[in-house]
Amino acid sequence: MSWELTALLVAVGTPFAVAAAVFAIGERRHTLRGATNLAGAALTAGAVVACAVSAWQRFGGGPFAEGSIALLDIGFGLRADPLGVVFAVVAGVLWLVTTVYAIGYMSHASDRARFFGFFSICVGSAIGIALSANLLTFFVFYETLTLATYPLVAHSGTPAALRGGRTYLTYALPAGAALAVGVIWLNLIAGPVEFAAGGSLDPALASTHPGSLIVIFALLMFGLGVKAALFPVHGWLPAAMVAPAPVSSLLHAVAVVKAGVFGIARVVLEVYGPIAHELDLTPYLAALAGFTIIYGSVRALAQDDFKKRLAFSTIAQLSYITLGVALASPIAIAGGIAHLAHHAAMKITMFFTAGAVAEEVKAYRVSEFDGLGRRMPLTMGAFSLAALGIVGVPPIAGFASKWFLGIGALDAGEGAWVIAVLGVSSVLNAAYFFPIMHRAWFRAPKAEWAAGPPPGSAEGDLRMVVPILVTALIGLVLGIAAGADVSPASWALRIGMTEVPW
Amino acid sequence: MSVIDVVSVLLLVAGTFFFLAGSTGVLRFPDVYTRLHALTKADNLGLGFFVIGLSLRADSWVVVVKMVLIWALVIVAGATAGHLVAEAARTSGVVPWRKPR
Amino acid sequence: MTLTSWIFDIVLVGTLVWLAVRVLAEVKLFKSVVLYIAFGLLVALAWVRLAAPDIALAEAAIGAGITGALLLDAAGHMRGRSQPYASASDEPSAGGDMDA
Amino acid sequence: MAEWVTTHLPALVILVPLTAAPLAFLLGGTLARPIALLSALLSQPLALALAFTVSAEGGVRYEIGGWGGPLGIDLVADGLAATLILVATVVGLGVTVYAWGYFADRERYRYFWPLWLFLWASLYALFLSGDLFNLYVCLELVSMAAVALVGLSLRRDALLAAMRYMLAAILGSLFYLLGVALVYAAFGSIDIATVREAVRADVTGQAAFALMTVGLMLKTALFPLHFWLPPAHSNAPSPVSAVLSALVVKGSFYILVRMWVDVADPSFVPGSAALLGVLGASAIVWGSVQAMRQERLKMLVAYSTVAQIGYLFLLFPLVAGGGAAAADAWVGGMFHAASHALAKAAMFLAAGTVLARFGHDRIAGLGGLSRRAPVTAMAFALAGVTMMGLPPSGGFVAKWQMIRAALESGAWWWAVVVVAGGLLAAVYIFRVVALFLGREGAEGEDADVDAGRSPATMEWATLALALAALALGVLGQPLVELIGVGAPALVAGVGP
Amino acid sequence: MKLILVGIASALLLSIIVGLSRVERGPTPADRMLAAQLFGTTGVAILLLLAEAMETPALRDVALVFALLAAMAAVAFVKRAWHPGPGESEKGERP
Amino acid sequence: MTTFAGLSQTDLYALAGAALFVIGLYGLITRPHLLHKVLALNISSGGVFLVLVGIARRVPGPVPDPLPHAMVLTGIVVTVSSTAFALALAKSIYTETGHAVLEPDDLEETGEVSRG
Amino acid sequence: MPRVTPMSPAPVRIAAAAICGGFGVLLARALLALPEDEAGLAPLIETNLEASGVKHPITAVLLNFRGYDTMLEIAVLVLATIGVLSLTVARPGTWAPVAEQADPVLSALARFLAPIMLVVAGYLLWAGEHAPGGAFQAGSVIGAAGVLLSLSGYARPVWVTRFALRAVIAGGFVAFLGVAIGVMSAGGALLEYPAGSAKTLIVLVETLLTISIGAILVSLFIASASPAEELRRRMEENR
Amino acid sequence: MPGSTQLLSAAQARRPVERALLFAGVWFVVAEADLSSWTFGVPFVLVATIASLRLTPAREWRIRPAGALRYAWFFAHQSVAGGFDVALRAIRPSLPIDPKLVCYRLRIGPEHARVLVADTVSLLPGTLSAGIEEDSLTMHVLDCGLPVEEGTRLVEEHVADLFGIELAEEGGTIGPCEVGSVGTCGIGSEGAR
Repeated sequence: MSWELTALLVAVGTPFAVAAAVFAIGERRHTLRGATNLAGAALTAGAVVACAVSAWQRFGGGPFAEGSIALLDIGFGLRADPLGVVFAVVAGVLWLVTTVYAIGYMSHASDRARFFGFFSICVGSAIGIALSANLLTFFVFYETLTLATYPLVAHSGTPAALRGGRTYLTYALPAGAALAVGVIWLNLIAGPVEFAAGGSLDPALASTHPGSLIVIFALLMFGLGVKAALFPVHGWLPAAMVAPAPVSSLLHAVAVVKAGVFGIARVVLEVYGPIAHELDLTPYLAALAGFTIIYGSVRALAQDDFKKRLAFSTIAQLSYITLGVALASPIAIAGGIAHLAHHAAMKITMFFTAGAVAEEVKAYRVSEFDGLGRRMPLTMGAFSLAALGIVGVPPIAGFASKWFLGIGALDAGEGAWVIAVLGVSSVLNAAYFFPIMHRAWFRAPKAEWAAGPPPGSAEGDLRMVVPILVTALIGLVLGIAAGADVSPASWALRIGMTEVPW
Repeated sequence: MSVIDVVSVLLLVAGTFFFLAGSTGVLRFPDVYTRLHALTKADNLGLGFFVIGLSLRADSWVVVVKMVLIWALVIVAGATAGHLVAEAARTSGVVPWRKPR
Repeated sequence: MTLTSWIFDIVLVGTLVWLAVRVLAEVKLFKSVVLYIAFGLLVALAWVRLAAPDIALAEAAIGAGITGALLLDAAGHMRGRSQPYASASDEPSAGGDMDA
Repeated sequence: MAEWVTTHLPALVILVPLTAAPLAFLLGGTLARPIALLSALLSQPLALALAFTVSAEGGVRYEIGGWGGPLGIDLVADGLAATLILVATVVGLGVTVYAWGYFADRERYRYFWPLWLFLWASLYALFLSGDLFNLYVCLELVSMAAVALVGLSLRRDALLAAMRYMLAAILGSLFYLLGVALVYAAFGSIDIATVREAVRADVTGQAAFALMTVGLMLKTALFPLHFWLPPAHSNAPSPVSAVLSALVVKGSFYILVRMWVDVADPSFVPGSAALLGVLGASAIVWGSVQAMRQERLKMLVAYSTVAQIGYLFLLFPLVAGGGAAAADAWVGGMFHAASHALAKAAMFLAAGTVLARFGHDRIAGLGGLSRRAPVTAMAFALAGVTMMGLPPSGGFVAKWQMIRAALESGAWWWAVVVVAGGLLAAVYIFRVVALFLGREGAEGEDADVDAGRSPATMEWATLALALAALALGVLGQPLVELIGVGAPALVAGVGP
Repeated sequence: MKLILVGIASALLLSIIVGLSRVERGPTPADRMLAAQLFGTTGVAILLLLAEAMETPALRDVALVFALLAAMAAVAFVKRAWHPGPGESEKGERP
Repeated sequence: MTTFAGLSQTDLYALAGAALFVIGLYGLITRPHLLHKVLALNISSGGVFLVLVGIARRVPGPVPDPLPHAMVLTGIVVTVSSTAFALALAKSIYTETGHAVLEPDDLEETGEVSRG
Repeated sequence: MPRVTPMSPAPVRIAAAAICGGFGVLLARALLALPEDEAGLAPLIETNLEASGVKHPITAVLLNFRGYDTMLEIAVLVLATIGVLSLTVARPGTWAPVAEQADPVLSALARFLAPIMLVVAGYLLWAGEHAPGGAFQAGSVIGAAGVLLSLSGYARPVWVTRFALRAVIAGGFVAFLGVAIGVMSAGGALLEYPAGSAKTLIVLVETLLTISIGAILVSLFIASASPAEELRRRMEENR
Repeated sequence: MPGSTQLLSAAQARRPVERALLFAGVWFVVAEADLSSWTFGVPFVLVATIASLRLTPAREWRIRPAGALRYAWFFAHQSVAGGFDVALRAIRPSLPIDPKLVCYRLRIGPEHARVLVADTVSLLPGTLSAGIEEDSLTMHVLDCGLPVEEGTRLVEEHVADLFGIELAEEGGTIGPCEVGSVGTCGIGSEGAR
């Protein structure tokens, strides 16, 4: 077995192995579990990077590293292709960071074995989604992710948590069913559906099965759109905010929701490809994404609950990615894909912040943040950096993606309305983030916060503070180094070029 | 039809008469005890006539003895069953029918 | 032998069917059981008529032997238990309900 | 020796538990358990070897008594039979290990072992039988053992359930036997291979098939003839429930499949396939809705069986048209039988652990089970994944194939049924799983998490079965291929 | 000749049917039971007759078995069915 | 084979078997008492056996086909076994519940509810 | 209040009647549509009768051609017995010697008939080789003898231990199984009697089956039947 | 038996042989004199003999051939008479019966003899045994007009003759019964209806 295949299998397999180990270790042995978890996360991070290296080396050259096992007439296949590794690296690296954070965050919670076990499964599924070589494999990991997320959403076991879990399932399971039917149908019409840059479907199908293809597209978009939180099937995401902070951070900022948009990208770009245009499917998708951007931002404005505001922000930001994919000009695609990484880094910082604040000072609402900057300067500093990035202030990561999107829209000839959407959205972003910063830094703090962090500690558990700083820094670096060869932005640009050969 | 056949049939008809009479008794007699009389006696006699009648037509004497054995078994069973049923009826309080006077 | 055979067969078959109906239409358990035992004997005759002496043997031995005993035992077992058994309310019961 | 084993493989598969059963009865209490375990362990390589032989040779025929059909009785193993035997073997091992702990020292259950071994042997015999009347005897063996097992606890409800089951089972057998009689009258043989050649759709033949089908539907508990199943399956001791739901209903279903797919095709009696399909669909809906309403866990699982049986019957309309759709449906249906067997066994075993540990199985009282019995809760949830047909599970592969077949044959409404059934299953499964995650303390809860732990054999056997059901979804390809080996002509089309 | 034999057998069958009405009319279980007893004896007769008429000696074996078991029903009836039942046993005798 | 009104002796018995089967089925469904249900099943199986033996008579010549006979013998053994077991079960139910019906609803009809 | 068991409510009856009527019509049509003079497998059995080792075709079918069926059928009997036994597990008294009220007439009958029944059973067993009869009929007669004895107050003799009882219940089946497997050592298939020894083996199996079937039937009766005296005695003990 | 004499031992030794011969005879008849049947016949006759000896251990009674003949003749013509009697009563339109339940004080001692008396009585004209008590035989009489007492005494004497038993001095008379009885003929008239 070549090192590339090994890396591929390790990247996907390790989280599942960690999950099994964590379940087996049980509730009591915290140290062993933590060590296992960290070791596994590190191994995974290394493996996804190795996959990225492999993809880098083969970009434009030979076929990408691939492994498969047979099942039915399709089989499971894994492949380290460029689009996939972007998501895989994001998930893998951020898992490592999140693991550190989660060990800190959960240090007093119960049912930790269950939590970390399912957490690992989620990450494994996300990486599996990223590295799937065909639609069946993608679907299997996608549904695994659905299932493994449920215990995490409902983790605390309170009635509210169970309600949130139920809401999640009410959306996710029908979506899964629709996706399944779509996938099966597509396989039936087109044979085994592989992912391939520029679309894998035989273009002739557009004329032989136009009706079926449209219905299948709708089914797939419904199935994926739920996780991508596209309007009108976004409702589960705010409800799922009852989950513990690490869940919200990694899953609701990175793995789960990104799995949805990533799937949209895969289907639109690497399955339908030109057919999506030929059948005029993308404009509808773009319009929906545009509407969701505005809708999410407006709703975010109205939220006092900090995590909910972040959730609606996520809804809006995810649609940037969808929008980029739907616009289908190389640069717009690049913008979308780059945003996949950029947004991940920035939003995870914010959710980390939410968790840290809640743990440290029990503040859950924006209205309770007055003067928080004094009490938790590092945390709020990191938050501010990320917020600025999302708003699109250069040179932080968000700026780069928005820039690409704008250019790409012009390229695609849809410039006017897209730029308008981007502009309005940025204003709205600012409108819901700046008040938070304002309160934190410029309002008078509560009496006990005035003295700053308690002596002897930074501003809470270091295992939480450090990850926050790390991710914020990543966001900054991604923006500053956007022009570098290995940056996600350049990477996305290269992908964008290959995805639209027509 | 030979003489033996005629005799045999006559015997069989006689047997049938007793079977029918037994059944009639079982039907007409007023209580369980009297019906048992009809059952045990008439039927056994009827079977006896049958055995004799059929013996005339039998191929070998062993078959005759076999039929006699069967008859004997039926007699024993009938007598015992009659006794048991009568006793059970008596001990559980079935009052015998008396001729109205 | 044809016509008499037919009479015999039809009477036998008719009785069988009628008995089956009676067994199941009967309300009293014990009566059903006795009718069923009679049914078993007649079925044995049917086997004989159908030139199946093996089955007739088995039916005779089983029907008269074990099945009859089991059914009677069950009928006895499942009779009322709160009433004294001679109080004439239940099947099988004793003398009290003689012919009217 | 090895050659001898190979020659007699089909017979040996049956003979091992069939010999163990009377021994377990004879030698009684203390020795029965080891005998059963030994038999279970011996069965594993034999069943595997049979599967390999079938794969390699495209089918196995064994002439008992050396006469050969139609005079004698043949044991016949094709891919279908080998698959079900394999499933029975795995489930059987799981149940045996589980029962080792469950019936640890209960004198009252001393007859469990011989009955179970008889049941096991008769299932093997049923799957291997190549003769219609022999199948009747096998069915009776299965029913008799199953009924006795249901009544084993001697509890009032169990006795009533056993009685109801018994009546239904005997009636089903009678219908079947009557059908066999007519088959013999019409086609002059009861050897399946011979009948297959002679079969023709005349009045008698159709009536024969109709009667057999009614009887087998009753035994398989297809809606609306399912009335006996929920009480029987929920009141039996849990290892028994597992076997009943996982294997026993499959026994009669297997014969139905033989009749309608192998011996004759569904066009044999016009409308029969559609009728069976509609009943199956009704079963899915009805069973699921009832499952949602149950208050006891085992009742819920039992009604889930009613629903899941419905999927099996979708097979008939889907294969009716032949071609690629039939081939897909064939694999899907049989895969469903296999994965449902594993998962349902796990569910009942999990329920049994709950019942044994907390003394009740009221769903409302199961809050926080994932904390109190994590392995069991996990096993239940994983089995639930298969029930819902979600990936990565065997149930997913099955539903995938069924939906595919439905779309392929243009009968999209069956796909709707399959999808809807999965969602309905999700409702009742998550209703329970959500409670497991919940915080509400349960009745009969002990403060200490570890108090009153169940024997490890029980918990891990359960989990192993659930994981096996899951693994089928990923590593199921060998099974897919095995199912296709020597498949009946109708479904051998453009196999996957 | 066979015709006569079978005719006689039919008459015996008639006799059984006559006896059946006693099963119907009872009134006590004993009355019903003894009617069943009647069939045993008559059945033996019919079998012996048919053995001759149908030239099947094996029927005599059937008659033999009938005769051997003729009393079984009556015995079971007396010992089990018409006997103080087990009904008096109370619930809860099982653990 | 002599026929009468288009029926042979075989047909007569086979049809009687069918009738018995159906009568038993009807009884099984409609009679609540377990003993009746067991009897109904026995009658039904008698009907099935009659059909089988009737079928066996269709062989040309005086000697019937032995195969259905063998099947019936096997069937009788099976029926005896299940009858014995079903009766034992019914009696256990009676001992346990005080009545021998499946549905408690049937109790009112059987008048058993009124017992003290 | 008289205990009666009436029929189900009218709708159920009507539905049942409709169903049954449907099946009745179906069956009648099917039976009347049968071709006349269909030979079935009878000629094949006739041809192979010589090789079966016995002269009576039904015995040949039951013990040789379809011996496997018979083996499983005995298993059904054993199973039923185990089932009935399992219902009496909680009633340990069932197997204790039961002394029913001894009636001299009944007792005389039993003592007189039982040995004769044994003789007749032996005869039926012997006859089965060439004429109607065989293991099952013979076993039934033995079983009837046992039931008669049991009803007459003859309990299980003390020397019959529980193990012995189990042994004789399972014995016939085990022996059959043993022969079926044993003949495989001669190179044939399961139940393939080696040439020449078919008759001997069939006789052996039949004999053991007869004994076993007799024991099973008696056990079925004794274990499931519930002597009044016995139940009353236990009730006293429970008090 | 302690202190058993040579004669007793001889009798005990003879009894199994007698029984075996009896069952061999039964076999011979049942198997219709087929010689090839004895391979089965011998073991089954032996088993039957053993069973019989266990059920009915050797007792000090035996059948006297001359008595047996006399008994057989008596039995034959009495049972024919009994059959005729009851058959005629059954079919006569007037149904000439006048039943009653009576008790007969038995003179015969051993149980086996009493059983035979009871069984024989049932086949005689007009009598049906309905129970054996300590020292009496309860009988149902079909018609009071029949010579029941004389008939029963005759039966008792023939059975005694058959087994070679001495009859007791006392008894041999009909009297009222205790259980469910309605007394002797003409005494007491409380019928069922």
